[in-house]
Amino acid sequence: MRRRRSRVEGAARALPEAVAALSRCLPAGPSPEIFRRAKFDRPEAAPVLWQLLLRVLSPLAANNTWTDLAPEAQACVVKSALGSQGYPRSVLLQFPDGSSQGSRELLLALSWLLARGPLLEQLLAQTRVQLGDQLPQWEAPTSPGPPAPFVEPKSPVDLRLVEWLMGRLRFRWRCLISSQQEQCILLSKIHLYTQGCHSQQSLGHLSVAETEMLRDPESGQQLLQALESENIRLEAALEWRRRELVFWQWMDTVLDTCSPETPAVTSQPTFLPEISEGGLGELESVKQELQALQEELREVSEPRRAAWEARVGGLGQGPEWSNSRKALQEAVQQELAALQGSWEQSSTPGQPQRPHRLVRSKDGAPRPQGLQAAEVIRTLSAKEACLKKALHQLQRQCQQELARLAGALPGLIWILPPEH
Amino acid sequence: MTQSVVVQVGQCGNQIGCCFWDLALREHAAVNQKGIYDDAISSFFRNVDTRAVGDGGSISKGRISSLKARAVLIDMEEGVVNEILQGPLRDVFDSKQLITDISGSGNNWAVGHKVFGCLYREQILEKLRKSAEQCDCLQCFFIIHSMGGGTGSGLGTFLLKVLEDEFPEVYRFVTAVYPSSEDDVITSPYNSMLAMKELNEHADCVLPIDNQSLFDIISKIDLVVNSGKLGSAVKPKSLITSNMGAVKKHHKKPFDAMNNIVANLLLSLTSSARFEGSLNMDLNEISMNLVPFPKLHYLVSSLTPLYTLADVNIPPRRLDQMFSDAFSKDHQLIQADPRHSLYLACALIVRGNVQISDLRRNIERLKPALQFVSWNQEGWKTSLCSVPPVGHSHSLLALANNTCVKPTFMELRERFTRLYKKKAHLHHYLQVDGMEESTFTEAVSSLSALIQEYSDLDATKSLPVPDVPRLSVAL
Amino acid sequence: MSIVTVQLGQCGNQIGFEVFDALFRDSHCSQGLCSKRDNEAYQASCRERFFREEENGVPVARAVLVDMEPKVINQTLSKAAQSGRWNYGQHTSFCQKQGSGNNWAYGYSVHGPKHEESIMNLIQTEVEKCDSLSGFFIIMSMAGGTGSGLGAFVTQKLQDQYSSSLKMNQIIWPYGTGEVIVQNYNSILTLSHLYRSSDALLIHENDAVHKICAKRMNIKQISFRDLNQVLAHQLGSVFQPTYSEDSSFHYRRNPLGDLMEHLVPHPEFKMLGVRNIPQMSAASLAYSAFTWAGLLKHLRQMLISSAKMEEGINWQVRPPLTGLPPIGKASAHKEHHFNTSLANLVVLRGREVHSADVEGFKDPALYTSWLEPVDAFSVWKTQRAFDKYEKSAALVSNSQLLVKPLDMIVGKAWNMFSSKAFIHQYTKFGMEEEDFLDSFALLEQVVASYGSLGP
Amino acid sequence: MLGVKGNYLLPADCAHRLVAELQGALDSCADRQRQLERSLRVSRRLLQVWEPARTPSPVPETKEEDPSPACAPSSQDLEELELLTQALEKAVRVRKGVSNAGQRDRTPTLTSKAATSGAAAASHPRAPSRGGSRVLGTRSTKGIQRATAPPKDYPEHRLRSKGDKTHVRTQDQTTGYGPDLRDQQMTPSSAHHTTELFALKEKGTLLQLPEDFRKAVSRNSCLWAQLNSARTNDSTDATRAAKTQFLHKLQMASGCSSHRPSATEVEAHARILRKACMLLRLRMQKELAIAPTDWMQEYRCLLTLEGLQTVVGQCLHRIQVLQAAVTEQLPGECLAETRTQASSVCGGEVDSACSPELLLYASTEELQTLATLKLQVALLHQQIHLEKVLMAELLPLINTQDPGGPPWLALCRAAYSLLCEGGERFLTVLRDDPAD
Repeated sequence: MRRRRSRVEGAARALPEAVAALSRCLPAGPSPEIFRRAKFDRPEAAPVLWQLLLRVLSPLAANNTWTDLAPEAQACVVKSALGSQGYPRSVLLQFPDGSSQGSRELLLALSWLLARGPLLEQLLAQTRVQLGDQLPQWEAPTSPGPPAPFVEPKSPVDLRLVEWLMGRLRFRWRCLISSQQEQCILLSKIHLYTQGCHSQQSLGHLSVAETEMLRDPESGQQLLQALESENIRLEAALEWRRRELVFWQWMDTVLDTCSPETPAVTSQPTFLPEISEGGLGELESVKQELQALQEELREVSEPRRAAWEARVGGLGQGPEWSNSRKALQEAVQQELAALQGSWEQSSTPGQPQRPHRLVRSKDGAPRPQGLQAAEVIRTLSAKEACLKKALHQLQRQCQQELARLAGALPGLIWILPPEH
Repeated sequence: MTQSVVVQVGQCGNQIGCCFWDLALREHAAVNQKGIYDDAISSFFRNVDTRAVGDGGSISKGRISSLKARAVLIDMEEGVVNEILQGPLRDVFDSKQLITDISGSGNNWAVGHKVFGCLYREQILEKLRKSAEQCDCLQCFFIIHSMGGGTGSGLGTFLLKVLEDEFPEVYRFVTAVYPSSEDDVITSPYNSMLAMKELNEHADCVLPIDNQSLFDIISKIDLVVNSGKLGSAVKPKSLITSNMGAVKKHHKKPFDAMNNIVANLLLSLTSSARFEGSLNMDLNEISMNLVPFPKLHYLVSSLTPLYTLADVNIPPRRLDQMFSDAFSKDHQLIQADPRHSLYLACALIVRGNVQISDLRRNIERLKPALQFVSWNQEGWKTSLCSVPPVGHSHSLLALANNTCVKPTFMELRERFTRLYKKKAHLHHYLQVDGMEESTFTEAVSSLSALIQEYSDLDATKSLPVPDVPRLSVAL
Repeated sequence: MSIVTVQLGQCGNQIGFEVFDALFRDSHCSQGLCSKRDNEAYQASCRERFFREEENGVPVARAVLVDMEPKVINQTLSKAAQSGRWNYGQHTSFCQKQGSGNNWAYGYSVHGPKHEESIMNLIQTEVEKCDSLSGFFIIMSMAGGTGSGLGAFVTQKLQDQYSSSLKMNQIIWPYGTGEVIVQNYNSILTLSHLYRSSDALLIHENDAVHKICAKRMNIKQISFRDLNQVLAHQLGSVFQPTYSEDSSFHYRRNPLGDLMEHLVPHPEFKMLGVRNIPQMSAASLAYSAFTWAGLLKHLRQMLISSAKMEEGINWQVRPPLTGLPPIGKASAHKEHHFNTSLANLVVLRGREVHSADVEGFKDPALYTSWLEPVDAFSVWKTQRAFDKYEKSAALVSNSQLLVKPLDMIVGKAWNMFSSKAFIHQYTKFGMEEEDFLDSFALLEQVVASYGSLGP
Repeated sequence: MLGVKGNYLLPADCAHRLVAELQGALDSCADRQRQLERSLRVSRRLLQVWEPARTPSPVPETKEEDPSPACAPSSQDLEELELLTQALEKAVRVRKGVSNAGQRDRTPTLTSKAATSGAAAASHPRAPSRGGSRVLGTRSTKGIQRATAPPKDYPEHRLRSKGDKTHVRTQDQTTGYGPDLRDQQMTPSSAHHTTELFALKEKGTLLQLPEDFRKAVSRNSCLWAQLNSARTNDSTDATRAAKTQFLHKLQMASGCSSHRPSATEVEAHARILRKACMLLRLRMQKELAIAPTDWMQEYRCLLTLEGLQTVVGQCLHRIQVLQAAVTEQLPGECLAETRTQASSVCGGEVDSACSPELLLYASTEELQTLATLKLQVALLHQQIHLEKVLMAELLPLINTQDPGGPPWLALCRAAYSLLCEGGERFLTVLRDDPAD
């Protein structure tokens, strides 16, 4: 009796429970009631959902000042982020910034994001409590981020100022390298001195966060708290997994309640995010590089092919011969396929894309499973060499261009700094 | 620390050398009170355990056992060398360092250069090599000889070529004593002329010394001392000419005092390389700073003060006097007046309690009165060695690359020409194997070329300093 | 972060000793006029930077001593040992028997390659003793052969081997007259090479320091030691700890990096001059009192009038008025030689440092037209007094201060070069006239570039 | 004194772009530097003497006689607290996210920390103003400690006790101003209680992680593992179908049947293709470096080069398709293939949720090399980017400027330095004066 009742209640409560699990898992997740109201497009649900979407779409920005943004600005960020991800519904994107309408559309957008990929896992991973030490994941930006509030300089800019700034940047690079080297020395010392302290056999020693936790009880408490709350979110995520089917079924009904959009509205590209100049420009520059590479390849392989044909022409065509040729062709095919695979996958072997915990391996001790630094160093060295070469190529190109211009002028002697 | 080997050739060379070793021993004894063999002593002396058999007795560290001079003594007569070996310095040398003959060169450069040169080449070389091997880092050969005689000028300059071939890295500093006009050797103009060509070509630096100048200096000192002008203030043995009497027989002779001046010159020259100071000067810095063109390597030297006063805390005026004297005609070791000629370069080697500000002050004070070549208007090389000469509180050695050396050469050429026109005594030379008339003419043109170089420089003296256009940067 | 000092040649070694001694004495001086805790932090920061701890408890200078002849090194080592306060490391010196003979080419082309391995090994050993290496001080003179030639060589090698570490050459600019006859050759060769391999050239002019000794320190008979002590004081006043930018609770970690980033980012402008104030003998100091306003007013005028010390400052020099056409004014400026700055750093130490007003240094008229004062001026402070001075200020300036001396040296060397005098001494060791020409060209460019900073 | 001025003034838009680019780069480096410095402070402090107890010395702190107004206690405290905050920045960030979820606290400062740390907060005697707290801390801490729930039994477990000697006293642990007050600048000599001090170097191996922490960690990794396995098997087919259906329906309902690649997708593609280009070039260089010794090798070499050519062709085709799709010249279907590929990329790092893998290093040097290389690569990317920007801005200027004049020369010299020498060195232009 009791069991049956619970089953009935369970069926009725399945949706709220699923939504509750989702809420617990999401940062600043709203109550299930908000979802329900959103289905009916109630305005009071909108602000919460705008905020939620903001956090979901730019989880890292949550730490910055973005949370302090005015509602209009929040909406703007959300819209542009959704747009750049290719969200198809334009209704949402057309809401005036800061309006409280469209909670249903917001719900749809959130669901779209959830359905599309492992959003929850990503969010969890991004905010995961880091207990171990890692290699810094810093990427020097290759484009100036959000346009900085740049004030027009009072006077016109002398090119020497550009040189000055460039020089400054070079010094900063070098300071970064020095600091990082120091960090490595200190890390390595901490690892060495705490050898054998870690309960986990494979790790062996403590990380900075763990050591700091021991040194300072207060930070230890914080860390523990953080871990515990992450565990709660993880549990929620798992529960969501178990229950989400009901949510999708419900979302179907939500979708049914809204009217289909008219094509007239959709096709105009204003809110389809403009494919950034950056992206297209980058594409174009890659294209040029590839074309150059193709040309080079053609130049080296054509004469080789000719020479090969000439040489092979006289050789017999026995079955052994053709078998070996076939074997070679297959081997090369496989190798190239592997090569292609290496860039299609987001992570290549030997190149840590996700955080790897740094572990100092003990001399002579059996090596625990993991990526070997030497392997990563090899990959990185190759990459570094390649980048250096690319840079030098660009510099040479400039040099030729300048030499061409300078050569045309009589009466001047250009004294270049000596070659390295 | 580097070492130097003194090669003393001929009567004059050996007499000067003898004075030098005597003074060097006294100097090091005064500085090195503890009797420990150190780097400074090692520059001129080996420390030898006399009990050890053979050559293996060199001791590089520890107490001084028995000091041996890093020297090679060469004379084609036995007289002077034998005297040394019987004198108080006998322990400083051993027979392995000596090369003597009994016949003498007969005041003939050709005999010394060609005959004995060939005859003793291997033997000399062997001794030189031996002395070089005993050095940690051999930096310089000091060759001392006269220009007028046969052995010194002939064999001495022959040696230069040998050293150049055998030890190309080692500097060759020649102390050459030029004959005075009343020289008693009739052939001295020939000898000097022939020797000059060798010095031109194979020496790194030549310190020309003129007997007449030395004599004048001695006379003047005697005059001052005897007239009692300095009164009781003169400290005994503080004269630069004082001597413990290494060669007793010549004690009263003026030569002795004269040789002492030359010996002091060498000690001062090397002082900054041997002892500590706030501004060191190694021997290789001398030619680097003072020889702007390879052949212009004749350095006119002057030593001051020639005496010192009992009062050790010299007031600045006294100190400044020392600097002034160094540029006066009377203190030069050759008959020359640098103040009225053109300086190519000048070095001031200061010893004793003198600071950089004293040096600066005096350079500023003296400079306006001196003429420098256009491309080296401020050409001073300075050094401060903290160890003064024995008995002095301070001293100064000035080395000048100055066109004032030219008259000495011109007079030499004149005396040579007078003799050569008459072909006097020429046959003594031409009968030696390898000697031809062209040897003489080549020597003359070598000297003339040198004189011409000085003349060319002299000619720029009165001209305004040319403003050489510099590289022009477009932006 | 630590700095490894490389002392080269007689001059470099003598100065190096005085610098370490000055740093150590100052940081252990009880007259710091600050709290015990602050003093300890100051000491710790100085230590990390310039000294390392040795087993027996005596701090060891992070230094490598290099000379081509043994006398000076022996003397320096024993002086440090006798001080009882600090010492040089056990195996940190390298010397040979025979010096470079004032010949740049000998130092650069003979001694350099021959002893590269030994010297670089010593340096590496010292570097490995730093948890964190900021960079190198290379102390050398320009006049001689070892400091200049070998110094240029070693700097080049440091650049190759430690490209990300910073290199600051402390250069002793010879007296205008009379140290070494070929000093102008050696100097242009040194400067042009360092311009390629070093990050900054901190220049000390012997003539200027000499005058300071005579006029400000009232020393009658000035010795090299006196000069070196003034120099060490200047260096100390810049590189002793100062508070970091964002807080006065931490001392600046990487002063070398901060300084360079502010003063020498442009490759054509690497010459730095130091001025400091007050400078006086201990005897006069007892009867003197200073105000920040007074000190800074003097320091500023020293800067704009190119004065080398606080005596004989030309108070007529004024910054050019902006907005006024230069005509008419130009002649007046020429007369007084207004010194245009590229960038300046002022270091203030002592009592009430927070009240010091540095607005005078933020006048745009002081700087070249293409840099704003906000980029071109920075200030470091600490309330900890330095070396007996209750209040003191130092100025590190990248300005036209050094153009004149540089122009002189280039001119004199060019003059000598046109007559080919002494060239044979250099070609002997594999240098060519082309090498001289390259050096001349580079330095003429530097002179021109600095010249074009002015209004 | 010099006739010509060596200046070149940039056109406004060019100046704007160059300065903005460089400023951006400078700022990002500065950010990174600050970040590094913070973690360095933490590490350095760990390696210094641990001062478990700081019972006040009978002598008044000299610090308090500090004449500096800047050393006012409150700001001093704030500074130290700030440090603490920074020390565990990441953890705090997460926690803040979580706590914000509950809309409980807003201020990311110590107060929020204290508020959320439950029992620990109550026992936290640190107050913003130090004068008062000191008295409190010194006299009555023990009482407070006992009165409130101590934060588990932490300190007891800090050091694995090896007899009483190494046992660290616990009561004073949270006294007054905590151990972190004296951070990196503390010198050992300044410490009062040498018996209670220890350095990581000596006793680091005796440290022990507290039990509850270990539990939380193991629970955490267990949950992550579950989450991962749940995803890889994926949820039930029904769920997947439901999701797909939802997406499809949404797309249909939006009235937009064709798919234009989004900006993110284009960027992702560009990134992949750039990487491809680099890898292909590397492969080609490797192949060209081989000197074939027999026909097999020769043939293999040839095949590889031709194969590479084909692959490059494919990449180029992909670019064309993308470009066309962006400008809507192609129907959406043609993009189907590229879409699937891209979604795996721009959909995020699928594997990122896995438990952290280990990266094993053997020595300090190896770690340094590794980190430096990593940084070097990042910096090279930045440098190449800047090089391209500079090329794009400066080269056209040089080509259009009237050659020979002072501005042109100034431009050329600066451009040479920036473009050909990375801004490190410069060239000299001499006048070839016929008068010489």
